[in-house]
Amino acid sequence: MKTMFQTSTPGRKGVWPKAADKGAAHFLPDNLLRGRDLPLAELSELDVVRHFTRLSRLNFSVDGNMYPLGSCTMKYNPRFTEEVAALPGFARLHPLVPQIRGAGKLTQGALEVIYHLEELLCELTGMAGFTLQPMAGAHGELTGVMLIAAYHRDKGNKKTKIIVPDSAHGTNPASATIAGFNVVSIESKDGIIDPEALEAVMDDQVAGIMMTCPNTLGLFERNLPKIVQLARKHDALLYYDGANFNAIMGKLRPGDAGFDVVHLNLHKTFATPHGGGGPGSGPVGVSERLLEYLPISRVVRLEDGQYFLDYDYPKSIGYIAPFYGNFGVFLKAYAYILRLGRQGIINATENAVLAANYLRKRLENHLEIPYNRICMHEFVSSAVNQAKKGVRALDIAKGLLDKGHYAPTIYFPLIVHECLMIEPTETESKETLDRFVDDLIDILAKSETDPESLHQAPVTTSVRRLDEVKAARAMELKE
Amino acid sequence: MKTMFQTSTPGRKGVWPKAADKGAAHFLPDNLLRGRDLPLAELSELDVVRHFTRLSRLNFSVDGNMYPLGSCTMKYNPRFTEEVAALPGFARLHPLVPQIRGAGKLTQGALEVIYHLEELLCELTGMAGFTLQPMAGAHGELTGVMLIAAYHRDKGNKKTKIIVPDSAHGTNPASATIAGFNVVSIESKDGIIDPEALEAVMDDQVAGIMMTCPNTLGLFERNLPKIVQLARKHDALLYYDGANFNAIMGKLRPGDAGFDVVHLNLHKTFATPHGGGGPGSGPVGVSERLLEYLPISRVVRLEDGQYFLDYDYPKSIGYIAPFYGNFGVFLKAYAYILRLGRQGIINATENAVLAANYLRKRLENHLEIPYNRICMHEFVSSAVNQAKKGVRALDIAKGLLDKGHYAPTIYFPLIVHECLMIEPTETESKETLDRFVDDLIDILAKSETDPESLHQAPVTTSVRRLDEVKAARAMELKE
Amino acid sequence: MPYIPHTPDEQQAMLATIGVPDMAALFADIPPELRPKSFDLPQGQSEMSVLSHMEELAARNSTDLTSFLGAGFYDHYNPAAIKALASRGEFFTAYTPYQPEASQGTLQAIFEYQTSICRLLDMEYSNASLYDGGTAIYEAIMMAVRKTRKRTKILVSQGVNPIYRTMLDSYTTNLNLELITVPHNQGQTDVAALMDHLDEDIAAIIVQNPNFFGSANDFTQLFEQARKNGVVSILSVYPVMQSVLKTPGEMGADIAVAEGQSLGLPLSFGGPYLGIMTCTKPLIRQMPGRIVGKTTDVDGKTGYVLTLQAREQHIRRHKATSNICSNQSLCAVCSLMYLALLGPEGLKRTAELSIQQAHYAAERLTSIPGVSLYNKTPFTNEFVLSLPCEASKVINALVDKKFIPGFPLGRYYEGMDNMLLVACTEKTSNQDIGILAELMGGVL
Amino acid sequence: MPYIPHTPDEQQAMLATIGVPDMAALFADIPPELRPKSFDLPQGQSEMSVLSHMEELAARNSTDLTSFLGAGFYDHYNPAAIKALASRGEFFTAYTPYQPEASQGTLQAIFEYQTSICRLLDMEYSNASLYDGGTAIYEAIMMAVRKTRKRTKILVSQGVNPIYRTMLDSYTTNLNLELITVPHNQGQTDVAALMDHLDEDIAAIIVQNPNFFGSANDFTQLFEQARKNGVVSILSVYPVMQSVLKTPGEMGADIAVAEGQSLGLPLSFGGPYLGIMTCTKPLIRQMPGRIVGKTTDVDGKTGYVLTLQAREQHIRRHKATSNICSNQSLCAVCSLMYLALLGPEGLKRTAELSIQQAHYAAERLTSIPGVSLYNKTPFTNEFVLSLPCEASKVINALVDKKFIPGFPLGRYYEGMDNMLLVACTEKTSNQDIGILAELMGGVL
Repeated sequence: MKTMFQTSTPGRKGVWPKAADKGAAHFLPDNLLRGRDLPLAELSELDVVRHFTRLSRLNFSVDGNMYPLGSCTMKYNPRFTEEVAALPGFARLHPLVPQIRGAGKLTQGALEVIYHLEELLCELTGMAGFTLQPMAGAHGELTGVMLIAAYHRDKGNKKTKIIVPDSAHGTNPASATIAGFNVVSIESKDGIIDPEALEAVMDDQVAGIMMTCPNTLGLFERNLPKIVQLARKHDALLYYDGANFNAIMGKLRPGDAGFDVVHLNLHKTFATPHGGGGPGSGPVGVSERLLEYLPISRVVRLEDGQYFLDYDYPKSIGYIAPFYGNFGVFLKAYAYILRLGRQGIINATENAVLAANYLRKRLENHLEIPYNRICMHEFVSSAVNQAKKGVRALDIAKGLLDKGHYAPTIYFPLIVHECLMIEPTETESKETLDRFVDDLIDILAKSETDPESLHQAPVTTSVRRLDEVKAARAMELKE
Repeated sequence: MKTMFQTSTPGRKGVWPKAADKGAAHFLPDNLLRGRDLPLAELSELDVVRHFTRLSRLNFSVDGNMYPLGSCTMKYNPRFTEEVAALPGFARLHPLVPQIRGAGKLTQGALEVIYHLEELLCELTGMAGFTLQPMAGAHGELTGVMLIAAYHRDKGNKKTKIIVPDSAHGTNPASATIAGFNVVSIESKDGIIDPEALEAVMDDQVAGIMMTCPNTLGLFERNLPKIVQLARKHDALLYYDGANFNAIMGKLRPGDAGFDVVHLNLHKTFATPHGGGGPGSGPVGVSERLLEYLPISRVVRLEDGQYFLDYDYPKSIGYIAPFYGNFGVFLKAYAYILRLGRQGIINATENAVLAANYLRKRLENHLEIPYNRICMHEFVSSAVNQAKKGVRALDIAKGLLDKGHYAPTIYFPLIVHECLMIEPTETESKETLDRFVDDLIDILAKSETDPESLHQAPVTTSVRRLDEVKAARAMELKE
Repeated sequence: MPYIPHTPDEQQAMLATIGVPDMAALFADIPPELRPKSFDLPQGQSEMSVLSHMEELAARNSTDLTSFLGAGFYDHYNPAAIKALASRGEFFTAYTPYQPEASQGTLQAIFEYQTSICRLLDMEYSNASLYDGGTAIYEAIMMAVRKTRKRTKILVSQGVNPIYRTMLDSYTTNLNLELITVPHNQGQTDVAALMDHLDEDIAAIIVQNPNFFGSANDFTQLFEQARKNGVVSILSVYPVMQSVLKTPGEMGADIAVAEGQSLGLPLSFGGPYLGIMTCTKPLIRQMPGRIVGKTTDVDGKTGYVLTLQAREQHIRRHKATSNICSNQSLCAVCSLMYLALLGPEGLKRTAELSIQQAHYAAERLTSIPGVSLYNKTPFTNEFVLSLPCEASKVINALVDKKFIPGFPLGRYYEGMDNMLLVACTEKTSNQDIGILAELMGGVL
Repeated sequence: MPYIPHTPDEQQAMLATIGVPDMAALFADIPPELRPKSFDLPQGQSEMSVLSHMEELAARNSTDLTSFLGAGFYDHYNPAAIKALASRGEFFTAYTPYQPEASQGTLQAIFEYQTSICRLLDMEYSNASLYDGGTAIYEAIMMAVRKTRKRTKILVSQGVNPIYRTMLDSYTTNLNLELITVPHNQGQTDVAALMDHLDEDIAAIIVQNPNFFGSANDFTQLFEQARKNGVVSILSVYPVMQSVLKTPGEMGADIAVAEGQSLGLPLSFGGPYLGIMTCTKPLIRQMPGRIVGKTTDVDGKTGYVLTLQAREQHIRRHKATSNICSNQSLCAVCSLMYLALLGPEGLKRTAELSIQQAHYAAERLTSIPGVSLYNKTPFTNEFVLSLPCEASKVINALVDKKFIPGFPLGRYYEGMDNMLLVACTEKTSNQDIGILAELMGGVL
């Protein structure tokens, strides 16, 4: 499809504000003014509408396709929450209003949303306090590690290491490193953390252990009590990566289990849309002993019921975001949680796990399942057998696109060869699950009878297989 | 694509209101209650979202395609007017509020919109008064004919006939008949009304003459002054079908030219969307002598600047709509007119006519143009030459679909054989117009070299040529 | 030039292709003496400025009212997904599906709409919709007149929405038809009187369920009697309530019509709304408006087309069954989305909650001294209160407190100035009802 | 069960396939002692009821304010087409384009975004966006630190938004970096002082244009001096103003960053916003976040993919350039739509109108006795007033009249309690300014 620059016509107008009586040159000297051209696209409003309407049709999305992308929790995004976030009373609100003395009364509704959502997340996770500032999951991780650092610094601990199991999310080691720690990796055993391997690397240098639970293999970390014990022994804090929290709501609360820090992905578990890669929201919850380090500002409720921005936390790690986080996103999560309520949330978890196990079971005779036991909300399978015939996980993924399904996450986690990581979520119907399985089985059969057709896939998408090496080499990053 | 009934699953829930404590059986006796099943589709919200997302993709639309449908004025529908119509201050307003004594003050904004839009339409058309009640163009026609009838009845005239030229819209004779008149048709000459033919049928039985100007051939009725004269002579009223008003704004006002009744199509000229066939809005304007017959209620402005619903017009034809017309539609037209303003409206007309003539000229060596002179906002062409080789207008239309354009209006007006009636509107860019012409020329070339390929068209749409005879015979009108 | 893409250069190029020097040359056919005498429109404004003006106008309408207005037009909850889906450009910027291969989205949706409406109203056929409930009644009468040929009288119950009866008066003025209005009997549709009027001059009988006063009825016997007399039975219904009320099909109606606004459309100060029109098999050839039918393409694949077009104006011109050449397509699709989202049980819950709230309201309000229930027979979500003073007096007193307690029947019914028509929906809270009771108690 | 499609029958069938008796069996791995100690969440509510609750909360925020707040976050007009297009499900319910063949819509849009941003900021490369303007500054510093290797000092002008400087403090606490803040000079970015600090320990220098006080600058010489010292120059800008102001490219910045909120995103009480990040060619390998590149498919057709992923966390794990694994994709697409709708001239008009209104406001407000303009150099659409009393006193007096006259600089700058930062946009009317002048005059 042509880019907007290719269809641009010099002099064409779209939205057209009225002209100022006096131009910039009247108010600013020449040396401060732009000297170079501004070659943005020049389009009519209809051009723009058609361009983006057509572009949109080149996308798969939850609204159009099953999206079994493991670890991404691509559940249905309820439409009414979009309406909530667009309410002028929220969308038009300048974030500095409540920072002006005397003007906090003008934003009581917004502050209540923050306060109450934090309360709800505390109850969901068993944590003592939450901050909504982090603007994505990885940002939450970084915040969490910074909290761990602040704790140890304050206690005078000299800690340099963070332990990350090989079944954790890829961002965990990156976040720990960015925050100034050295990362120690440990190998899993039978798909879960091996307490002996952990014990072997534990020492007083260890600031924290970052776990994903259920982990990226979709397995619950059954040795959790032992791990907690080990962590406590060395005053290491336990970090819970909430990317997979959809598996476990109402079944386990990280706080009860002994975790000190948890981040959640509102755009996964709480149904806020992913937007093609963002915006997300990655709130962080902490146990009692980390409360005083949470980022500022914090919303507090005064005795008269008024909400108030409090900056008076001297041990706080400070500002993580310019304001209160991705407010527009947590409006949606808040509305979603109120809609579901206690039972609805438990049902979401149960049905997510039900769907994953159903898929696992229906596929077990067709695809290698490395850890073929009851899984949580997702499971990993492997195309090792197909790979022997030359059909790799990638080919299977592309074959699924031709059948109108998005592909599972592939080649992740790294510890499973030819990995296909499948997460159906609770919102896909049984007939969609069945159609996915049937189509996948059909593709697997083709890997025997007609492997070439899978190497050719996809053929029904707007482009066929793209040359990623060429892209990296050519570095054409703009027109 | 499967219907929603085919994917329905008994017991599945979508939007789910809370249950009443007491069911209908508590309040109503058995004999008043529904005995039969209610087999509506049972779907989840995601099912519904996917169903309609997918259905929508089966449609061509202005947002996706050039839509050169003659006589339909498929111009760009500005997005901001959708936002206007959705403002809660308008969308949530119960229409009975201003009919309650003392509550008119609660709807002053809405009443002002009606009052001011009527004023603007009067200035646009040169008419003395307007009603916004008619809910579509054909409904406006019926209203207009009813006004003509009321006028003659009130004057004691015994009139039974309405004259409709063969180049008028198909709805004109239907509307006249429905309103109780006999329709007299006259033949055009050189594409426009022949004053002699008109004079030959004029007598004192003639209640009115319904004209479309420019007519459905896209030609301006050059003999208009003569026609007006003839009508006046017999006390026949002159009706202006405004379906083609986009051709003429700022260039001619029906009121100045001597018309007594005019209907406009807000969904054509004033850019309100067509919605796949409705809702429309067909306001009717009248000259001074018809003012007192306009439908009630009418919005009047009191001396204190307040707006008020006035029902006190004893000669009024009464209620045409339950309330004030398709208010949601005229909000959009009103905002559009304010956005364009005087010059913007003149520009719209000029560029609509420019585009039509540009297409006509670029096509004249490829397609028969029966009236090949300066046209207004549309023109008719004919595939008579192609038909000799077996490629009919229908085949050309289907060929255009395969090129990603909607088709022109075909086989209308009836007076041109193998007619293709083309209206590009002012909002299609030159490169889109050029692409349309190039594709059409390509198709015309194919009609020589490979006519069969056009008989096979369309092949890129979700279904291929559909059997309309079978549909009419089978009468499967529901599932 | 808002929304016009052409640059001056492009305009010149196009004029050159046409072979004219300027824009004026394109309008040379218009006689100079016909040029506009005035064209005094305001100057154009930016989108920002128009939107801000419209927001100011919108703000001059009160939306913080607690309203008990119904009278045929109801404030049910519209799920957010409707607007989100209906605002897809592919739906709202398409035209009538003249090229069915390029319009299967709209066509299949209308086919599903027809199916859903047939199932909800328990009737054999539905068209693709008409303008509104009032024009649907008028078109139903015309169907009956065509069907019964020489009959010219129409029996109309006074329990039919008076707004629609007023519309009928307008529409039939020029036609050789006589409307006979049969008065209600203390808020009840007078079935006995209607029966008495049935004879061989009557083309059609029209009744409404629940009637304008909210009372539910069973018209089975009436319709049976009508059939015996060769009279076409027309029933106007309230679609949401059809999930719990005896159906037109069960009662034996020949034509069932309705205002479809309650099915997912905003009140929007009176429109656009949705005229629902259904009939039995023998009447299908008389059906006005568009109809979508199922068929197959050349490959045998299922598809949908506009069908039975021989009835329509663009083919038949003055011989058409009606002059209607559009439907309320997008409104029909919205109502289909509404029905799909709610499903049979959701719709029933909506109806039952509305009924329950109305009965609670009736109980609370009739406990005010001097206030009594006017309805003598069971009602659904709307009822009439008999007040000890003029209803408009009470309304006036409450309007300033942002409460509209209902609709004063005196507006349309002579001698009923003390009567107040009160409607509830599932959106009406017990708290709202409690405050209303207090406020009304305070002024009475 | 909201949003869950499975009926009890289907659940049973699925459990049977799995071979477990009930849901509980699926959670047997969780040790009983770890079960939740409490799970005291409210009961679920209907969509209608939640929406109505949220509307009540929204109504408790004042939107009828006339506000002169800016401070880096501006209330420009957002054309309606943005929301209409961005709310297409295909955009907002898609994920990161891991399967490029099924995600060309998002990928091409991001490629166009990168192109537009490069052109607007006049820089060589843009990434696919970061969280916000503040994290963009932090990431820019980290790029400089990686690039300059052993250097550990960062020069930060006090003219940089204090909110972002506060964020920098947080982010660098655990890192071996020293932030050196160079004070402003009466509201002017102190270029001379910054120059004085340049030496071989400095990794990066950060300045802002217009600075926090609204003053526009030319940093060409500063950046030249920085380059001579091997220091990476980072410039934070205001995207709308870049249509008229000297560009980062013209000044010779190595990295240009910005908060993109002004490009078509609602203020939304602080987020989601858009971190714009651009750099020159030598720095591209240090660029954090996603980047989209152009390539071809097996048939030679143009397509787009995520590229240079070797920098990213999911490949490099702890060796990644950043831990960022998402962008603000939808926000970036919205800003692209904004730029596409406005075009170069529309954007320039927006900037010029905003500048003009600010100068009118400055003129009106400084005519109040005791009020003077603090800016000593040219400003764009924001300026600082020196008041004869504490700024917050004036604000307090005006808030009740629904006017917020600006932001009190004392909140972030010691000793500036009498200073008020006032912003205008094209939405600020002369009338609003007039009323503000009157109100301020009244309380001073």
